[in-house]
Amino acid sequence: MAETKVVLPGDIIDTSLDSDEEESSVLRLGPGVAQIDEQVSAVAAGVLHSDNEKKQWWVVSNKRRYVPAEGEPVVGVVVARHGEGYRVDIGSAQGALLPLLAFEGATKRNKPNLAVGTVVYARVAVANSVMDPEIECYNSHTGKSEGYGELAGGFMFKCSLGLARRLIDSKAPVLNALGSGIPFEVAVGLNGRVWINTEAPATTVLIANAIKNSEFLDAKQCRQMVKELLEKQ
Amino acid sequence: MPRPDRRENDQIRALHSILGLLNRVDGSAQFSAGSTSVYCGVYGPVDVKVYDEKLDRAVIEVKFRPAAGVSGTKDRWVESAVRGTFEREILAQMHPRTLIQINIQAREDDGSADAAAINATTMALVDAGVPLRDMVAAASCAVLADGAAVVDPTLEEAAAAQSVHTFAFAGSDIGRAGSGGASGSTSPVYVDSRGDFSVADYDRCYDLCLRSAQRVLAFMRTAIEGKIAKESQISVV
Amino acid sequence: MSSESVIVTPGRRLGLTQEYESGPGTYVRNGMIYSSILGTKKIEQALAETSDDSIKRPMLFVERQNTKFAIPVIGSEILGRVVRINPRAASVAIMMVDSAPCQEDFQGIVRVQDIRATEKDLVQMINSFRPGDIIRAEVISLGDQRSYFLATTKNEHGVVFAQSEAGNSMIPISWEEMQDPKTQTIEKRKCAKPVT
Amino acid sequence: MSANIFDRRRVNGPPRSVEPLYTDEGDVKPFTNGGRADGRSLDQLRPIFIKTGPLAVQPTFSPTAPSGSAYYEQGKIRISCAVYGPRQGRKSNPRMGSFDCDFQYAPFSCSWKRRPHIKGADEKEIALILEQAMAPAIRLEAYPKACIDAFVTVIESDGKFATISAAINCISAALADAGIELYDIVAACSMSLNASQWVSDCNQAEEDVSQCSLFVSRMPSADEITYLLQQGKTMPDQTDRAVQTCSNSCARVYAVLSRYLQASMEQPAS
Amino acid sequence: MASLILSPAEQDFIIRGVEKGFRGDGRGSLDRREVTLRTGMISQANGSARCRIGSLGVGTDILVGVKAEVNTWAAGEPEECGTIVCNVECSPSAAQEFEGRGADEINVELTQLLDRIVGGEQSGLDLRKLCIIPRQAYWVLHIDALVLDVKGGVADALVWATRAALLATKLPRVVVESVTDDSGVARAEFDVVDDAEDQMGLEGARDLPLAATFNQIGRRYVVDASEQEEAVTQAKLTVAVSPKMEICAIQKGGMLKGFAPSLLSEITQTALRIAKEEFARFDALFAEASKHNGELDEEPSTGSTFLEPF
Amino acid sequence: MVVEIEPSNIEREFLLEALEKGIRVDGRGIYDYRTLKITCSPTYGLVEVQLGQTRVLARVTCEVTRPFPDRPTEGLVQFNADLSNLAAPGLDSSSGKPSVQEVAVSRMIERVIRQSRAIDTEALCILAGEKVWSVRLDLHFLDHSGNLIDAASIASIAALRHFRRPDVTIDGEEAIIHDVNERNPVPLSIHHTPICVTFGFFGSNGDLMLVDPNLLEEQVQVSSFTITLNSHREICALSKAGGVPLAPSLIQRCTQIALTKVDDINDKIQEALMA
Amino acid sequence: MDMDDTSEQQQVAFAMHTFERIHHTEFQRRFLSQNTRHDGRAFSQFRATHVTKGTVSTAQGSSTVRIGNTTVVCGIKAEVSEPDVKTPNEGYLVTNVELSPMCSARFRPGAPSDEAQVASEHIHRLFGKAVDLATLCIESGQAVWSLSADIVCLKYDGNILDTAILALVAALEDLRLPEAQLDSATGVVSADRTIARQLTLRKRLFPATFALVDTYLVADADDAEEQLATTSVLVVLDDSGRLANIWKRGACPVSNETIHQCIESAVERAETISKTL
Repeated sequence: MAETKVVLPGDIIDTSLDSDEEESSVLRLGPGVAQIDEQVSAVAAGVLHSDNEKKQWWVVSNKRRYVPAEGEPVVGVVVARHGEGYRVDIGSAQGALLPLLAFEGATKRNKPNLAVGTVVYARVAVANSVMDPEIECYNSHTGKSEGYGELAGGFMFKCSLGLARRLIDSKAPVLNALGSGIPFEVAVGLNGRVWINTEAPATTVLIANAIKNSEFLDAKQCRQMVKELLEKQ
Repeated sequence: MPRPDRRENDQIRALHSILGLLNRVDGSAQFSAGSTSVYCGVYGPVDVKVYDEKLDRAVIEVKFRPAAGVSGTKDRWVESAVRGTFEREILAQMHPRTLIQINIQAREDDGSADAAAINATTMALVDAGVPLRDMVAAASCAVLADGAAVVDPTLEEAAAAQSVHTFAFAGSDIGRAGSGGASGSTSPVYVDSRGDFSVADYDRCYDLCLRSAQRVLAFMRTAIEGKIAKESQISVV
Repeated sequence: MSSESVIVTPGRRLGLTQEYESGPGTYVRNGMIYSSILGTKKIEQALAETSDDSIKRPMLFVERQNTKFAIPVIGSEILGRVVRINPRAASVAIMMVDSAPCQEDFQGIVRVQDIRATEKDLVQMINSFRPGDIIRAEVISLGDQRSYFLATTKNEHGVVFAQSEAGNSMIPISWEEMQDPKTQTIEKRKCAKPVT
Repeated sequence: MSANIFDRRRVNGPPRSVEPLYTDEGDVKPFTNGGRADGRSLDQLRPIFIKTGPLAVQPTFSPTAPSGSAYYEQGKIRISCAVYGPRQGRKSNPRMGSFDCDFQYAPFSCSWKRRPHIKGADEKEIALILEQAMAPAIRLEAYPKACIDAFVTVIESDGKFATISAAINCISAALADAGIELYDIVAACSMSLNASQWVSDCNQAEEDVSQCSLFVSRMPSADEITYLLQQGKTMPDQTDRAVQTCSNSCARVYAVLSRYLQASMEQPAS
Repeated sequence: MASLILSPAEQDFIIRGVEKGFRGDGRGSLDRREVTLRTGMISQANGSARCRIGSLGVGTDILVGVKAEVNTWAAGEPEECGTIVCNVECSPSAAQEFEGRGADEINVELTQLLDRIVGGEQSGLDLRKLCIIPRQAYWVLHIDALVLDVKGGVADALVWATRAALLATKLPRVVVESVTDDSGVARAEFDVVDDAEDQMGLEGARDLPLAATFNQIGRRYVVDASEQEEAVTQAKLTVAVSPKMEICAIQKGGMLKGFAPSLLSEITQTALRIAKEEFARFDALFAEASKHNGELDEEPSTGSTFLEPF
Repeated sequence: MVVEIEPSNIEREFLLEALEKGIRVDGRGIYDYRTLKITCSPTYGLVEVQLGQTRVLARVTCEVTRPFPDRPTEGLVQFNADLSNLAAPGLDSSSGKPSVQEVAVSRMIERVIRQSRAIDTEALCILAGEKVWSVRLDLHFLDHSGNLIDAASIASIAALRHFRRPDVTIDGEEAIIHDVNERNPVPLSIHHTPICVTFGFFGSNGDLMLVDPNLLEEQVQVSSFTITLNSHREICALSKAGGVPLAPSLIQRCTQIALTKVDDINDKIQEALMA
Repeated sequence: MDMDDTSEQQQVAFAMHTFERIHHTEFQRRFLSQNTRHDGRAFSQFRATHVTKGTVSTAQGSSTVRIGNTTVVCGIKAEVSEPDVKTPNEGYLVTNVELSPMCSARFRPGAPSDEAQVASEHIHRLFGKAVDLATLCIESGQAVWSLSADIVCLKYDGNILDTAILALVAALEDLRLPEAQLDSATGVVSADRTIARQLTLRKRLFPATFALVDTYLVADADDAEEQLATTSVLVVLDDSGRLANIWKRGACPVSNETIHQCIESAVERAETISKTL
């Protein structure tokens, strides 16, 4: 599938397809790729991914600042309460709106009451360029919480968006390695915030540091690092 | 007449850079040419004051702090130079109603600091993942009293020079120019030539700076690719 | 219609209220009509056939030469650009009042409940206005400290000019929708009945 | 040596600077046996020159240009005024509009030391005086919630009281040019008391040696005095006389103003 | 600066009242409210006074201190006389809108007004007497006024308080002698006698003016308007009159209207007419205040001692 | 407008819960200082200090000026500590008034260096009443991850000691200032080297104490306390800006700990200067 | 209702002044696309330029310059101060540009806008070389002239740099420095205006600014055009025809040919101004 190539902003991307079908068919340009005066070129530095069948191109790059995208899970902090909902900081440019009714089983009469400073796990419901983003703590179709909602106890820390993206996929080496050693709860927000909870603060600190350290490590190194940490304990 | 630091006239000082060295900003870089050194940290896209919000694009703000002394009009001047240079290269329309803030701190100014500021900004913007149409590389050049043109002048050289010239070019443009540096086909993003000079002097410095910019760009490229490679070990397991 | 034409300056005595109606560009102080602007004194004879004799008196007014810069008042129709929207309201930069230009933009807002006359609770801001749209609206109150309150409930009020995501100016195809003639894409808007 | 304040938003000069001691300043007597040094008669005003709309943008409309403007000369006094609005105001009053005035001397506009950029108390007070002198003439009730701003810059001053009155005349012209609804045109004139003689429209040298200066601003149509300021000692009857003479001078200024404004209409500003 | 907002009905009531010659507190149109004067409560100052117009809590209350300093002459400054520097500040506690920068405008207005009245020769003070050695040293009088409460008629209270403070001001005696330095050049030198007993008052302080402010309300005008009356004032005129019945300064105030010339001269006439009893009243109060003057000095100048006489 | 947001409740609660058990969120021990890295650049008086992720750049420069008339034989020492948005969101003060932190930090450093007379200003005099050296210390805060004050004081002292000014010879009324190339420049004469050590206090009555608080700890702490000691183990300044009251016994314990820390730090500075 | 007529038609239905007000930038673009400018100038044409010297008698040197509607007054006050220790024989030339809210609604009251600061700074740098500061020395190490040149903009309609630079050149040429000497005893500098000397400029500077609006290169853009222009090129020549400054700012790259083109028309412009000066 995807062959990897590092691109920098301004690099022209060759979108000519190996398969000799009509060029007119519309190209799908993912993040980090854009059409700039008649040419497709990279607009971010990272690894170029492409899928010729789907005619897709995108660049995987690491960032610190979150830009909301619909459906993505995020960890946010309640910063204010308005009449119609909560204002939640999810690390994006504008604070996100969390409607009072966007919780499992919430009704006009019985709404959840979150204090300022509360941490919530939510998914981005609305993200467009003209209005502030909106998030919800339930699946609006099923009405079920599906794990979203207030995060009580535990500890939250920030990491790069790239790391968050890797953590969220179940094969994330560092989490696997840790999981095999210690039991712990984790909630990863694609906005570069990770929440973890264990029975002992010491373990929580250990896991937090392990995850932070894994930023530049590959699978093998991760396992090694975790092993050492656990031995230290 | 040899240069104080025994460089060739068309030789730039040793380049050095660190990417992502600051952890509170969204992207950062330190860029040094010899002892001239500049930090740049970028936030963005972040929330913008309603007052200067633009509905179709991100606002670009540049803050420059001098190496020593209180900031003044000369720093506003640098800020406007940098802002102008990146206004088109940053694809601001991709993040409307937001702010992209570029914070530059001069560490040491031993000549050609404007160019260093621009180069540091390019690297910080890339590090922050701010969408860029293209990279920008800058270089400067001075015509000395004896008429010799020297690139990347030190403070001492610049002070004694007849004229000092700073140019910035977009990466693709530099590529197009080829190693020959055929000035005709290129279009600088930023030009500041001051002093007492002739059109010939100008053209001479133009070509010298274009070539220096090529070296700078190549340097930045390797630096950035290095960092990505380091990160993406895992992203391609 | 205009009998004489004299150039007058503010404060110039023009006539008596017994003889004339005081028109635009004039004011009345104890029975006397004065000019309030620099301009040309005009007298407009009242239409003869009006039965009511109270308004028989001809109108004295002063015609200004330079353009008058308008300010919004309750009931006036404005043209403005949507600058910002949120689920509750859209902020509008008022540029024209009753087809006279404002010297600088005035701030107005259209609250979501003032967008349409019917099914107010179903109206969604995002489906009515987008930043950059030019809308025609009516001033319904002088509003709060900063903004005038506007409404687009009338048919002829709403979006009169809008660009699609692609950046082409769109054509209204119904009360709720506009279409990009080039890409054929359809976007939702509170359209104004075109005035011709 | 008076210190110059460092201003990080401006190009700064040396920390301290003074005017040199000018040796050529022989004691110039502004009044010599009853006569005036510049040969004017006691109640004679300096020649007045007005031009409205010098700041108008031709040929097309610009949202950043003033809605009205005027340039005014009286002897050496040179003043420029721009009127903005009606426009959105900071303090909005639903019943009536507000009128704000900003007054500044150009740094080089005074015969003595260069003025610092930062506004002085005198400039702030004069701005206040101008507001109070002009506001009675503006039909503010016609501009609910809106704000009208007048900006006055003195390019060259020659006598404080004379300059203030000149500023008032200049604003009047600018307001009329802006088409702002007015009750009347305000005309102002100053005079100073020297050796128990009232002297009209004194220049700096004359004011300096006078024991008392005052100025009057007046709306002729309603015969209203919109402002009166006296500084220095007089006998009561002297003040009355001064106000009388000033009012007459105001009438003369008024005539000049309205004559000019009418003319400006007949042949639109070129 | 009109802080308080009145309903149309209230405004109408006050205006009609004034036009019929009735005032809310039963005063005649030319009557001043009760005035309380106190002097010498600031021990560090060369002279100080506090004046309240109106009764405690509902009156305008101003504290004025006069501090004298010796300045060395610099080029460009007047060569043979001293100077007076005025500064008026409204305490944020005086009115709600004074908080933050809210008082800036009125501070400027009052400072300039005070400077206009007592800042120069017109004050009657003999500035030449404040010169110690020509082109070398002179006295600077810093007049600092603090407005503690604003309930109408600030300008008048300000001038009253200032006059009292300046009358109470004592300057230490200065001895000037001529010394010849080793190079044989004669120079004048001075030194300030530091002796509380050996002090002198200000030359010409008796000639200092008092001010009366006339507020035009409806078709009439009143002296010393109350807070409510100021809220409906269309225009006002402050007239400063010296004991010699000279007019020292006139300043118009108010945004809404102007004056008819006839009314103007009428007001100045009235100002002179009432000036006589104003001075009489002032002298009485001042004499009274001076009696207590001594006692206060022992007491610490705390807020309570401020209020004690009130 | 980039702005800093308050730490979330669970961060606060966890930090305290862990601290009760003697654990710190970054895995440090209670009395551990973060790793201190001091880098002197080839340029005189330019020193960068890294305290964990906190980063401060100190720059000393000097120029010849006129002395103040009332102090004809004393040189000038100027300070400028500016926090830019580089260090943390919303710190920039270039427009408007300086932030609270900025004032706090620059005041502290000024007190530590100037008030404690660390620099011999008399030695900066060239020609009495005519010419003196004006020494300027610029502090640039590059990265704010807690405890700026300690980092700043270390950077300042290191930079002042690292700095060299041009040599001067007086001949009669004339002062000759020798170019750095023709004559070796000379160091400043420094009386002593004050160093700050900061403690953070937690819990309702501040009985939980730790050294060198990081950002989160700073945001959560109920009180902080800074001790300034020099290499002669003398106390140059104590500063407890607000917060809950502390028991004197605590202060004494802090002093003991500080003494050991200061020794380490001075060694580190020494090393860096030697290198 | 019939929804046939397009918004295009509606747009046309707008009265001309409505269109101008609502789509101000569009309105301007229309002109350029038809190879003309809204004030009828050719692309390469500068606006009428008037220079008057000695307009302010309270300043030692002054001038008023109008380029089209843009009007500035420059006044130079000459004061005395101590020289900097590093340069005991050099005086000061301090240049500031004032863009007050009076000259355009674009500028707010209070501290100078960034635009004003940049203009002030650029001009300050430019003239540092144009004036021989040594000629401002009264007594070496003791007293020098400090010239504060304040350039006050009365009307802002674009191209402030050209206007300000011209005004400063004119004011400097108008400047008369009185004969001054220092009384070393009192430290007071006395001056005699009856014996005044003119300041000799190293070089007279002739500016020419060009703006890139979309793809059109226009000379001397006015306010409306500047709003569209993202890019400008300033070329400053001296009277010997040599260059003093080339300053290309703003977003769009400008081809080297274009810059040479600017230099050429700047040369022409210089000739015409040198006549008016």
